[in-house]
Amino acid sequence: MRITVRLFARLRDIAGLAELTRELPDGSTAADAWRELVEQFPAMAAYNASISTAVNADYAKMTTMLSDNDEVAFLPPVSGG
Amino acid sequence: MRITVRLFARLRDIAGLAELTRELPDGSTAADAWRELVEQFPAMAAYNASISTAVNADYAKMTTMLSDNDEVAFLPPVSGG
Amino acid sequence: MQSIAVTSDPLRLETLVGLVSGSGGLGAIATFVGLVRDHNQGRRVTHLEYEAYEPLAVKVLEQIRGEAGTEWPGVRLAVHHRVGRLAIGDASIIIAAASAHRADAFAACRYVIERVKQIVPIWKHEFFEGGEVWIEGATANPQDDAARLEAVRRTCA
Amino acid sequence: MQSIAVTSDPLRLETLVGLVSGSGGLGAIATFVGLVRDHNQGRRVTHLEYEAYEPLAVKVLEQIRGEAGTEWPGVRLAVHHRVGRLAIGDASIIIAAASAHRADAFAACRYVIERVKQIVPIWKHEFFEGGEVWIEGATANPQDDAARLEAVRRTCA
Repeated sequence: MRITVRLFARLRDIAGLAELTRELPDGSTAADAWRELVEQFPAMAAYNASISTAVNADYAKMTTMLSDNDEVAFLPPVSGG
Repeated sequence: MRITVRLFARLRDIAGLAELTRELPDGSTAADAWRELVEQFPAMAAYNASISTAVNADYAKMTTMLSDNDEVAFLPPVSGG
Repeated sequence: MQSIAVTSDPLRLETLVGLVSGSGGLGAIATFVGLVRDHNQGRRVTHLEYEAYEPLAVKVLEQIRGEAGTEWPGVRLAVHHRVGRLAIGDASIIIAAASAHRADAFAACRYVIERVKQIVPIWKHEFFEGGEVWIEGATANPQDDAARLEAVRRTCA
Repeated sequence: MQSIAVTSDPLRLETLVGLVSGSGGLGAIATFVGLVRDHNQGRRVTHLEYEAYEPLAVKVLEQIRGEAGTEWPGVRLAVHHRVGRLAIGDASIIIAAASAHRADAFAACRYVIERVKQIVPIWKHEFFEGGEVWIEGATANPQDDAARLEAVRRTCA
């Protein structure tokens, strides 16, 4: 399946991209997508413990199973206000 | 000595006057001025326990000694805001 | 416009905010607007009239600002209280508190409204369907430390 | 104007107050304005850039308003958060809370800013003399009940 990955704030800076697409095996979870991302961008490993994720613009658990065409967002700790 | 008495809110309504002048013996206190007022307007006795006073536009104790030309204000419980 | 005022003119929130703004060190402004409600204790209110002992009211508002400055150093405060006839929905008081951080701005703003209700010589004359009544709240005693501490407690500081 | 918005337009306090006004039963409006400060942790800040995951940010702001409505029934709330480039002194967020009584208005207003800082997907990119840094605060977890209760605690409710 094909998913869209959205990156924000420093994650976006690390990747140099706000959005990328990935081919993942069926049954992959958000955590799988994250692991693959960290392989490509090792600096992101610093966020392993602090990352949040959203699937199709709703907060989700890292264990959430992904489907074809899903948008997975990885969110570093927030600082609005 | 001659003093000016200022009345506010329901005290003003009871007296039908916002301001009146009084001749008091030397050595009189704000409490003396209040007692005389209550004699003239017995309905004010309801405020004996809740009245505040100000002398020349500063909060004062009822035991404050008055001087000629002082302005004494009697203030029912406040309700600003 | 003075940062502390008792006035018969309509109050404007932008004015109060402007009075506490203007320093790049400020990160938070908390404001409070008191409005005339259309009912009170089961009565249908038609309008209010506020009366003040104005020179003392201004002095006491200055005292309250001083107290807040001791409790939350660096907070900038402005308070306008309206007097005269007010319609339903009109603002009777506006308070603005600006500070580097939000906790102080919220606390100082809340403190001021609590203290106003305790000790500022202003009275609310309520006109309702079928009558009128002077609202009487707290016996004003600016030296009463228990009241001051109760106001501090309500700020959650 | 929507009562909840994430926008690159300058924020206006009058707009937020207007969004929660309009009922004769309201006696109190509390507002909070967050401003861009000229310094942070010893750095001289030149400007900020705020970035949002906008569709989720709007949903989470709605969730926060719902939480506040459960905690303080009847409170009317509006929240606008700005994104894009902000200068020193610009408003980054404005919250307005209207209620019959002041305690609920203050509490709901404070609650919203605490929750925004906990869970709304918005990030602050700080530009200062000599560099830039992404500010990172709380790991966003909207299901974390301990965080929610901490926000309630800070309102002093």
